Amino acid sequence: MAADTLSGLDALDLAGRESGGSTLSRVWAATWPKVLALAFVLGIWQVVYWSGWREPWVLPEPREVFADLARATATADFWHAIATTLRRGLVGFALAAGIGLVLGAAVARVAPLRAALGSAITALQTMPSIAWFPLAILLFQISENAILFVVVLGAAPSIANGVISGVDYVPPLLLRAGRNFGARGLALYRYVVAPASLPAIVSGLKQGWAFAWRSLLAGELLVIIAHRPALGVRLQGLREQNDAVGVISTMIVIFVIGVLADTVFSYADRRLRRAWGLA
Amino acid sequence: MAADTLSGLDALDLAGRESGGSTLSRVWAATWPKVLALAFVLGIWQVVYWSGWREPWVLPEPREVFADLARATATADFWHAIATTLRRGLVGFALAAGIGLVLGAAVARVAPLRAALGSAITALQTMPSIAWFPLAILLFQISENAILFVVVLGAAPSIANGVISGVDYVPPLLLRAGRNFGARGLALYRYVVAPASLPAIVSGLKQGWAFAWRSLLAGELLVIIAHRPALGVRLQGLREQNDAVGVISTMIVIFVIGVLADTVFSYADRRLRRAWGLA
Amino acid sequence: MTAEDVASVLPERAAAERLALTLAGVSKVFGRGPAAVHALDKVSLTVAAGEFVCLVGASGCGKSTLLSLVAGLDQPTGGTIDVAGGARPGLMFQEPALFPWLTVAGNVGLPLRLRKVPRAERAVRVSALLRTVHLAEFGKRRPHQLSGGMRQRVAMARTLALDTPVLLMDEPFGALDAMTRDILHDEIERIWQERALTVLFVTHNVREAARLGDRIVLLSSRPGRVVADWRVEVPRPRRIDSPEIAAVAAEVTDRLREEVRRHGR
Amino acid sequence: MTAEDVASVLPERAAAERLALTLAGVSKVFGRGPAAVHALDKVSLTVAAGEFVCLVGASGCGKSTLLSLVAGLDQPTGGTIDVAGGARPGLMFQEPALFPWLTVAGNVGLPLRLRKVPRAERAVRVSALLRTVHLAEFGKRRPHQLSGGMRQRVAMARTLALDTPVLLMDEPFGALDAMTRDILHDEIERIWQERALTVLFVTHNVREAARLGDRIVLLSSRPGRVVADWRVEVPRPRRIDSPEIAAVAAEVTDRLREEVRRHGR
Amino acid sequence: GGSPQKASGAGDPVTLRLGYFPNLTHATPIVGIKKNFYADKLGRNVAIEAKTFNAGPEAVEALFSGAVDATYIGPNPTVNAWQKSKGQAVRVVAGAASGGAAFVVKPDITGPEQLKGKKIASPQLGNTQDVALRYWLKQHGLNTTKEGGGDITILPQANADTVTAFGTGAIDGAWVPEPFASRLVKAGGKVLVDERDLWPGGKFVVTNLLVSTKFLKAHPDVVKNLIAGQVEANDFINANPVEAQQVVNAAIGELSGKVPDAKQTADAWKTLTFLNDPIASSLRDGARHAEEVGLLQPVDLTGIYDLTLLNEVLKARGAPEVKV
Ligand SMILES: Nc1ncnc2c1ncn2[C@@H]1O[C@H](COP(=O)(O)OP(=O)(O)OP(=O)(O)O)[C@@H](O)[C@H]1O
Ligand SMILES: Nc1ncnc2c1ncn2[C@@H]1O[C@H](COP(=O)(O)OP(=O)(O)OP(=O)(O)O)[C@@H](O)[C@H]1O
Ligand SMILES: [Mg+2]
Ligand SMILES: [Mg+2]
Repeated sequence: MAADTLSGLDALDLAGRESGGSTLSRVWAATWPKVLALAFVLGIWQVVYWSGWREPWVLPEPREVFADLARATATADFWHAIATTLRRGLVGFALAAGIGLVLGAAVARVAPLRAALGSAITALQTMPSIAWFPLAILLFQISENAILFVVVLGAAPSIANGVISGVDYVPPLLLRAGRNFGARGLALYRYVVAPASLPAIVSGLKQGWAFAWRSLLAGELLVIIAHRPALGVRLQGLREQNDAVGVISTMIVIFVIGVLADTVFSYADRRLRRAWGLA
Repeated sequence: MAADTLSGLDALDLAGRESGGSTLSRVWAATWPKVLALAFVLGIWQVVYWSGWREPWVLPEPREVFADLARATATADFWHAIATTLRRGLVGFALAAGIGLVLGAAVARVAPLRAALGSAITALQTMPSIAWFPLAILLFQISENAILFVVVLGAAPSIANGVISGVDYVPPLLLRAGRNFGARGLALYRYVVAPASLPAIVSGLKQGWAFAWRSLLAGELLVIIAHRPALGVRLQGLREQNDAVGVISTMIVIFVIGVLADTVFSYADRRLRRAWGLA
Repeated sequence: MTAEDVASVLPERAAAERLALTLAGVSKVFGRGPAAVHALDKVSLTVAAGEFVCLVGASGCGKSTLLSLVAGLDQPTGGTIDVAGGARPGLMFQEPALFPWLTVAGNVGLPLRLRKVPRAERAVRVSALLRTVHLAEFGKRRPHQLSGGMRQRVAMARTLALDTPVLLMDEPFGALDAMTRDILHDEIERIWQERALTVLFVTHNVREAARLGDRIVLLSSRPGRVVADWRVEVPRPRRIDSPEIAAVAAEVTDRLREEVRRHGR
Repeated sequence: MTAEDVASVLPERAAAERLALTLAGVSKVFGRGPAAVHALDKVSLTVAAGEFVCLVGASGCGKSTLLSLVAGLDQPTGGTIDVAGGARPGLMFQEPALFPWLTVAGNVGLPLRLRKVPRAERAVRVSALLRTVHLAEFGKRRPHQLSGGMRQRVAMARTLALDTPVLLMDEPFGALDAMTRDILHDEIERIWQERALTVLFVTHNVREAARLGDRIVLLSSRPGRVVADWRVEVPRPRRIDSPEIAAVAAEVTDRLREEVRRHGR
Repeated sequence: GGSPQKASGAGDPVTLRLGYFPNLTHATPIVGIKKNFYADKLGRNVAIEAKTFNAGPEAVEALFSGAVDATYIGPNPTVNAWQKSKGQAVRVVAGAASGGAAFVVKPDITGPEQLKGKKIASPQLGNTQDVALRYWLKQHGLNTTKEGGGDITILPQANADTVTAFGTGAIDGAWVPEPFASRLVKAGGKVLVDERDLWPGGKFVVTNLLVSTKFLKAHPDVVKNLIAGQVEANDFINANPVEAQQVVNAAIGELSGKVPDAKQTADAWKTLTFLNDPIASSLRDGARHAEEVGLLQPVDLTGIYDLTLLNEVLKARGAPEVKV
């Protein structure tokens, strides 16, 4: 039997690792499963709708939702809402990333800090956003900063935990090599620990983004400003209006933003893996 | 200069990696920073209180909060609430872990699935719990299952992402070795991929627990069941009553549970690192 | 297919049957475009069943790449590779490639576990294999607690646990002192004979090649091509410090030196 | 301290100054209790400044452990280690230990970057070092695109970039073919003489030890102890296949063989 | 936090931070701001800064933290704020709206006797509607427990979820405020009890104006003008209900991103009354009812109302004064 045949058996095992083929075939390979998945979900939804399982005002038709989405996208408010929330998300995430990275780096390598704060970080991560609302208002009154505070408290622990996990698993051999080259303290971090834990850090940042985004959509209810629509307020507002169509179309928007965010992280991750010889 | 002195400089770099010393001194090293941190936080809080920065009904005194906590711990309801929420959390987390692990494993190694769902997983992760409430009620009416549904949707994507990240970074050499030994499909997973990505999986489970717990505390508001007090309901109820003392004391409870959860994960992580020669 | 055809084909097929490995015009190019590396270029090589073939060549000439192709872990860019009986050859990698989450015994036992060998039998076989590589007392250790040479020996024991008829070994004794290596030469020769294995063995030590091989194959550098193929006629048992082996080694070394010089190093 | 004391101490201190490394009763025990491994037991060794000392011993006898202690990467359980001038010795690990996120040039240039050598000078030095190890065209590659021997040479170039007066090398040429190794023997000898380095060099190849070393130190196994110490009187330049080197190697090999046998392998 | 401004002299500029919710029962402040009734009364020296809240707790947190000076709010958080601050932090200086709550059930339920064993939702344990529900059930001989047990299972739930749950048949009814009650009717429910029928004159407080005591002490004149603005706003609302509805709908749309259905608003509007009387009796009776069904520790509400400014305004307009 030819070795070709043997390795044919491994085709599945290699999924996602093979990069060959033309650009067109790569695009096609990346696209058809998404289209299929989408068609599948829409199909189920439509069939359930047709089955009359629930009243249309509880479970609306896909067509109606997309019509609503189309209507919404034609309004400036819709785009303002997205822009406002994205801006807050990015600012909050950047802040959280800064704090999380520094905190994680410090806690990972300084034993007393780790003993003091290690478990507290996870504990903070499990604290629901609403628990922070009173403190946010107390510290920042009704201001954008109150939202950022909630976002940072939501995301920073997650990012810090990613860093800690990454640092903990840096291969000791590389650490020893770095130290032998005279890398100390910050230099060791900059040239060895940080790059070696980059995969875990990217993964932590991705989780952090999810925390940030969720905290943000909750936290936006803290500061509701006229003429400054925001996704979180929109979602809550539509929910209060029991507008199933609107809620689902907003969920689609959140979903799409999530997909785009993932694309950014995946891109970073893929580049990393390619450089490291893993993809 | 002696090499001893040189390595002395590395003492900080080695924080958390050195394991020597007697049991007593290890316990002491793990305890004093916690005590100090706690004392520090309590101290600041007390000083701020004494400064009269805010009225006592906005920012109560530590003493008052701990008195409230002591009162609460003397009631059966308090323990029932914790027990109920913990049980839901554990069941939901177990479900989420099962789904997340399988989903992550499948998506990580099957290219079309990854193309179809890879980004969707992160997108689902960013969806706030309240967005799922209507669907939860649609599918599960007013039942414990509705809560579990929200918890699973909150935590499973995070766990799946942990698995994917872990699988992506399995050293190719180990994969090749496994395949050469005749490990295919499930066997390759069981004997090579899974153990090699265990660190990332543990880290993903930890993040997943945080998501599960947050989703749970929000989701508990969906189903407030007879004779079954729960932490989420308690927190929300106290907040609705603007009971700062109660909110803070409930936050302390959540915090302590978070610390305990982290202890479990840290223990698993430390054992792993010790076995791998990393700690 | 007529009766005559079958008759005329049979002897040929029987001859082919005795070939354990057949590489026909195998090429391997890494990457694409101007940055492409032509690691192997139309390598043709046959190894008879039960033969011990040593592969030598300069650093980076494509020896590891070749083994990896034969093991089916990579796809050749051109040409075909046939492994008689379709059995996947066992490969001992150039690096130990031990699993850090398993003990030494766990690592050695993994191939057995994958073949569902019962636990009791496994324990017996693992300790026999560890004795073979002189690490009997180290079964409970973890890879990170071993020295470089010990790790290499564990990797060797693990590869032997595969029980494949064809064994590919990539510098298995590179990290061992001369004494331990001599002992393991005897061991591998014994196992090869006992199990009637076919071995493709990469080494930098030409004496080692002469000590162990039925044949020595020399690969040129970038692109890797087969440039020489000696049959070592020294009868076994052989001693690595015998003059016959030294003579063979000298001849191979001369040719290798010439080859390396031709490529400007 | 009186004037007389100073006078009498000075010559002694001058003598001590010429020692690059002083190990006094160095022990290293891994783990605790019954599972403890006594890797090194009261090793005492001095290396004069500018000396090239080769360390040989059976697999697992504690050579790597010793280098690691001298490099200050581990703490001895007992005894003291003095490095003259307090400079941290440069260590070339037994594994290449390349940083996967850096190119070959990036890896070699890292020690320079850490010393804040300006970019332009760094580029010049890196390409000179890569030429030394015959990898001039490979600067832009990543470690995973290299062969085993190439990786080892990159690691060597990187260690040379450290510019430390004391160099510790753990089997630097283990994965190299004989030709490339011969060339690198010349290179390392040249650099050693040019830079007046002190080198502590672990190898399994006794001929290599005889080819390169001013002294050859033999370590016994578990616990590791210094059991023999030869001065290689063969004048340089030496050739690895010269009869003088073969004679030295034979002597060392005999002793080593005896040592290994004494420990039951 | 700039709340405790020093007592304003004649010329000192003052900023009044006023909170409200984007919601029908808050039509008074919405119209007051949109139609400049407040601005006109407060004059050029006083800047009004509107702050919008999603729910009562945030509004009280903001009031406590000095992030707002006054807020329109429901009776329930009003009592909480009073009780938690031991009567120090806040005062009710005017009412704004009454009515707008109903007990809606599945059509096959026609009386209390059929409610046994059913699942009924309320907005939140111990809130106005929850108390009304429990008290009403008690009056009809049906007992309930705080934990949701008893003859009837009471499920405290977010109003939005209640509508969904009713739509899927997961609950049999709910005692909810507008516009949720109208929505339940639209979803096939039937009004079993219109809460107006339970109160004298059909009036019970749903929104009132809560001011921080500090601000009230520091700037009584500003608060008085605020009240004057609200009185104008209420007059406008009562005179031009259709236009008021449009203004409110537009404002809700502006804040939440979606303009509510005009018809729904009109339906809900019918059950509401906009007035300046805080209907103190309903607050006190509500508290008493809560105590009776075991949801509230006895609370002394004496002093929660400070209606002197309101009465001054009303008197100046020749309108009848209100009593505590
Ligand atoms: N993944 C890869 N990408 C690009 N080039 C590669 C890759 N793997 C190997 N090469 C190149 O292919 C050539 C052959 O490599 P190979 O590892 O087979 O050499 P080798 O003969 O085993 O050398 P050594 O004796 O040093 O181990 C080298 O030039 C190497 O740089
Ligand atoms: N971290 C560790 N924990 C426990 N034992 C260890 C550890 N590191 C090394 N050892 C043990 O110490 C002994 C010496 O190891 P070392 O790596 O120094 O050997 P070596 O002389 O370099 O061998 P080789 O030639 O095979 O590389 C070995 O028995 C090894 O098992
Ligand atoms: Mg190789
Ligand atoms: Mg070693």
